[in-house]
Amino acid sequence: MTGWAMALFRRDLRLSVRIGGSAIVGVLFFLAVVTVFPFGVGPDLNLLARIGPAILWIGALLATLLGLDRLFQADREDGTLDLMLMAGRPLELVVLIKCLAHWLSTGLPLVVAAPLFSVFLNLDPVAMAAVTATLLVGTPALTLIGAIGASLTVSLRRGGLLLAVLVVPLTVPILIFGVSSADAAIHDPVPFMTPFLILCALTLIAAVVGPIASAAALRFAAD
Amino acid sequence: MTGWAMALFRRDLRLSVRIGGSAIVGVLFFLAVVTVFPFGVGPDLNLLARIGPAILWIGALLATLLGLDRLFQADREDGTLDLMLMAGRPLELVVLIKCLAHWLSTGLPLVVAAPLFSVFLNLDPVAMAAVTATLLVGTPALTLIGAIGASLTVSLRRGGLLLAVLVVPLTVPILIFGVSSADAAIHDPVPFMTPFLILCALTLIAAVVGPIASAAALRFAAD
Amino acid sequence: MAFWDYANPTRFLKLVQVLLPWLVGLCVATFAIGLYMAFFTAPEDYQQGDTIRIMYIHVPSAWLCMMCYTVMSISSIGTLVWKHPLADVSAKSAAPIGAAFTFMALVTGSLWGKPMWGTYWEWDARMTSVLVLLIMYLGLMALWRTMDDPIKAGKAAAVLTLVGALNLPIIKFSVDWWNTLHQPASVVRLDGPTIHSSQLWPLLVMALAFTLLFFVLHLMAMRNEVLRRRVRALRMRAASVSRPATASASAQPAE
Amino acid sequence: MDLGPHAGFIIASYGLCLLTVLALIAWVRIDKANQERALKELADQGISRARPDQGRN
Amino acid sequence: MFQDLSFSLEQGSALVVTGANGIGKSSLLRTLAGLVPLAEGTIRLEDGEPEKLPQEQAHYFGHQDAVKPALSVLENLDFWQSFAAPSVHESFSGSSLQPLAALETLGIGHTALLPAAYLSAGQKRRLSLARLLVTPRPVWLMDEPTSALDKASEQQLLGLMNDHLAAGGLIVTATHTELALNTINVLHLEAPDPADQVPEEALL
Amino acid sequence: MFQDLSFSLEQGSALVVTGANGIGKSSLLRTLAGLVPLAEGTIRLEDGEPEKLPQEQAHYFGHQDAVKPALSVLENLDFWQSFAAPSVHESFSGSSLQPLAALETLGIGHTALLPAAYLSAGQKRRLSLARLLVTPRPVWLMDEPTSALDKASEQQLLGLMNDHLAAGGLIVTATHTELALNTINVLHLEAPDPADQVPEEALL
Ligand code: HEM
Ligand SMILES: Nc1ncnc2c1ncn2[C@@H]1O[C@H](COP(=O)(O)OP(=O)(O)OP(=O)(O)O)[C@@H](O)[C@H]1O
Ligand SMILES: Nc1ncnc2c1ncn2[C@@H]1O[C@H](COP(=O)(O)OP(=O)(O)OP(=O)(O)O)[C@@H](O)[C@H]1O
Ligand SMILES: [Mg+2]
Ligand SMILES: [Mg+2]
Repeated sequence: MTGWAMALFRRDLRLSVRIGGSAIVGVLFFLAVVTVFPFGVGPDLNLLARIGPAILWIGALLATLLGLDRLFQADREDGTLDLMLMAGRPLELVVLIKCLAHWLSTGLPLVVAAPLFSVFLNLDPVAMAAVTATLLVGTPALTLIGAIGASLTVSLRRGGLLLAVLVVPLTVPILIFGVSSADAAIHDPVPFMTPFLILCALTLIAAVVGPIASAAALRFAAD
Repeated sequence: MTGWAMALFRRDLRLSVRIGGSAIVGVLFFLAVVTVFPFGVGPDLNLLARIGPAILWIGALLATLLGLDRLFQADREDGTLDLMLMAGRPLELVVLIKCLAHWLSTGLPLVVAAPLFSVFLNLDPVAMAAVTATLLVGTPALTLIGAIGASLTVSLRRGGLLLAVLVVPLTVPILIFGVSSADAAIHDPVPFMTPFLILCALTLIAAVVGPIASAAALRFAAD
Repeated sequence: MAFWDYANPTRFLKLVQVLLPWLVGLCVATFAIGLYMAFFTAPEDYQQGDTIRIMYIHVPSAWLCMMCYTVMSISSIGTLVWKHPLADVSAKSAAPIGAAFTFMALVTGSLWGKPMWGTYWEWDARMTSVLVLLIMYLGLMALWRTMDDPIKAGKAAAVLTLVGALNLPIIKFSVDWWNTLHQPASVVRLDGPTIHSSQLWPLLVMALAFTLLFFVLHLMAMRNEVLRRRVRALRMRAASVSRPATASASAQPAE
Repeated sequence: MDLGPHAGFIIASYGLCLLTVLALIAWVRIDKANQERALKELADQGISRARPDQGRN
Repeated sequence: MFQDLSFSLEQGSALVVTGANGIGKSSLLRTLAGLVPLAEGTIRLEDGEPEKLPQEQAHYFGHQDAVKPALSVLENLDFWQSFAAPSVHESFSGSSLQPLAALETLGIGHTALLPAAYLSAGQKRRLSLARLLVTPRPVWLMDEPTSALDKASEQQLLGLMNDHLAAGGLIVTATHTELALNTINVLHLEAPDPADQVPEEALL
Repeated sequence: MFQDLSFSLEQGSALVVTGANGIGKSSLLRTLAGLVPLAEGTIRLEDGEPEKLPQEQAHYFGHQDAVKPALSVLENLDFWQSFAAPSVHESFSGSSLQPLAALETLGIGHTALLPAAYLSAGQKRRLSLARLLVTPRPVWLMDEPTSALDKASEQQLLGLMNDHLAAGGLIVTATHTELALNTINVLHLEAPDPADQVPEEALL
């Protein structure tokens, strides 16, 4: 990475580590969603194991999307965004790097927490590994797509819920392939790699479309 | 209701209707959660019917809690909260009325939407009616308990997720009795009224505890 | 050239004034013919009986809800590329209409599904992607409502509309894949055999009627939107222009 | 006219469609009335468009 | 926060608090308004309604306008008239205006039906000021009341403040500019000599 | 927003924009900074780097400080030095300072290692100003640069601005106060007669 990109990346990481909270709150929300399910569904362990991957994926989806609202808002409120627009650096790359840093500080903890939480859901080790692998590949795509919502709602005070609503339809394919490759790993006959590769492809597409659309929205919101 | 209470109630209702979004966004989030589940779990109608009440309840829980972050924040940011503290009206009542107005404009739409959405989850008419009834009784409790979280996070910029994390543990009993009375209505042998009456009692308790705790938190946050 | 001439808001309003009565008349007439054909000339289906009559509103509204998104996507390109003020007026006022048509497709589909398949809802690929389309329409409407500066809201919504347009084919494809994995071909539907012309004609007439209805409503909604922006601009002026009057107000409270 | 055993579904779907269309029409009409009322109120205050557009594009 | 601060104020007179930036003028007003808890000492309103707290007999006019942009100007004001409890007693003869009359008085009558979102900063401020006219309360706590007002409105505001004093009200105001009030006391806050400062609890 | 506005500025000179509140000074600067899209007209920087946009050769110093409280003062400045692309060419001989030197110049060197959260408003503003010194760019767009600065820092700021002009830079600044700059042009914005206003596109 060139110097400026590294500087931006380090700054964003530092900020999220120092301000703290965001990663912990994200993981806690994930935990809350995961624990609320057994309460709702009832303590039927087989049923939980059956819908476990789905719960983990949906929890991760919601935690990621709802945690994204400050991705650009903080920078906009203190005027940093204006200066970034004038810095003479490609905004698409700036968005990509910010997403990367954000994912490292809030998405990765979710992935790390997933195997732990899957114990509550009675998943066996294979399922646990499969869900974690799909989350590892899929959550970056969620962050990148979510960035579009974050930049659309950058000037709004009530970002969170609206962001999630705008972005959920866009994340449907990721969710489908994420869960179905996890399921495929659990139920032997179906091949695991096909949906997994499609998931990887979706993440790559998101890495292109997300930053471009998000940068466009940020430019329009600048004024 | 006395004049001032009515004035406050009407103002809050007007605000949420005019600013718009809030009710629509809440219902949309609810819809998004409900649709996202089949994507995760797979289009197995029997399984969906089995976990349908839980999905509806969890969706309503999340939509209510995540939509509460602006309940007092908007008033604090423009200085209204200060004036309300000085208005010479009992703050507990003020909180109660604000919760009522908020529930009418965002909680009631969720209840109304629930029967529609339960079609997607393949619930039969009895289950549909049971879930709707429990939501009608239970969501006010969610709003009232959530108000505590809203006043605790009133001075924080990133309210939404944190509020949900703080409040979810408090809402577990409501969730349990809500879902179990819905389930009871569906599976005949178990009596429906017992858990339902407990749910009603919980709502009444919430109507007392919520405003008192919330008003206390607001007073401390005032400075 | 004609298009760009009429793309001026004032001329647009005049054009709407002239065009609307004709369109409304045409629309009502087509509906009358279409409904007559649907109920009296079209035979009942040998398999489905009279429920086939639901097709005459189900299929046109399904077509229209997709066409409406196309209109919005084109308008969004107009907003982002040519920055034309009428483009985002068009996109904004199409969204509620699109949502309504999507709703109609969903409702008629479910009501058709119950007698045919025994269930109101099936997580079938087509139905699911229409449901996602409905969420997208509603999300766009919410975005428009929450941002008070119409110009900014228009641009944001345009970005989202275009991303959604990219995404819809992906959803369609992924949902197809998803559903066939779990439930191979449990859904029997009638799209295979070519429709008999006695059923095709009413369908086409109804489709024409729905299209006309869309244009009528779209033009009327666009006119409202132009007026709304005019009101906004004038109100801003109203608040600021009379500011000098302040100084002359009496300084004594009327006690 | 006889719509067979499923008449309820047919009537319901046509009825709901009719309702939706009526709601759309009502929305458009009410919205128009609102905007025109606002314009009239402004005009009564003497605020209207300063000059008609003179072909400025 | 404050050391050795004590003052009392007579009916019908104004106290102007002055001092450097950040010395604590706004904090003093917020303390009087009951918004910041008092670490030590008391606030008493003699001759007021005994069953009410002092802050419930006072209007606070601070930096924030408490104006809801989505409501019309009149709706904003109507709400405050119904919501804030009035406080009248024999020694304070202030009367209150109807909302529309108050708006007229402040020169924003023509905006009454517009959504408040369309108001400029100064107009919002005047709308916020109208609150004090529609609900009678004997004490006015005003933090930099003239900010964002142009000269003419400032004059008008002074007129209103003098009327309030004449009716037997009290005013405590923090300001950086001179205010031409009729009965005026000045409280000048100064930073104590650092060597003189009692180590604060907060320093721990 | 603006009607019939056109101006050009020579190398090494400053343009001071004045006018009443809300007349559009800040908007003009933000337009020059490329943050508000231009409805009509062009901005050209002759003799600049042709492959860059004008705003990429300009520093914007506005009301917001873009200071992250969680980072230390030096980290804040280091980031901007690496992030903002410098822009130098023959006719502008401005050189740049190292971050620490820039902080020293502005008199906040002693805070370099503190989290920026501990800075007072004026110190934050100086930190924000240090940005302009660590990355050379020929154009400075400054919106009320002296606000929140005390007299001494204001003098210092003027010195820096004059140095920048002497090095061949350009300055456009909006202000309500007099600025003692060496080569100065004044652009006074005035509201047009309402009757004269062209109906805006926004009016539709
Ligand atoms: C809520 C449920 C349903 C939804 C959302 C839905 C959606 C759609 C859509 C989007 C189309 C247009 C597809 C295209 O032209 O490519 C369509 C066409 C059609 N639908 Fe449905 N549908 C639903 C239920 C049903 C049911 C239950 C039936 C009949 C048993 C049915 C029969 C048809 C037929 C015959 C067509 C026309 C086929 C064609 O043009 O190839 N639909 N539907
Ligand atoms: N929320 C807060 N938290 C911590 N300290 C605060 C807070 N608000 C104010 N202070 C501190 O209290 C002191 C007094 O602030 P205050 O706003 O009362 O000053 P002031 O006299 O009103 O100044 P000004 O003339 O700028 O209005 C300041 O030193 C400020 O730093
Ligand atoms: N975000 C915005 N949306 C709509 N109008 C705006 C916005 N920002 C500013 N304006 C309007 O643009 C006009 C110019 O504002 P601007 O901030 O440029 O004034 P200014 O000359 O800088 O005033 P000041 O001396 O107070 O800084 C004002 O009438 C203001 O109401
Ligand atoms: Mg102060
Ligand atoms: Mg300015």
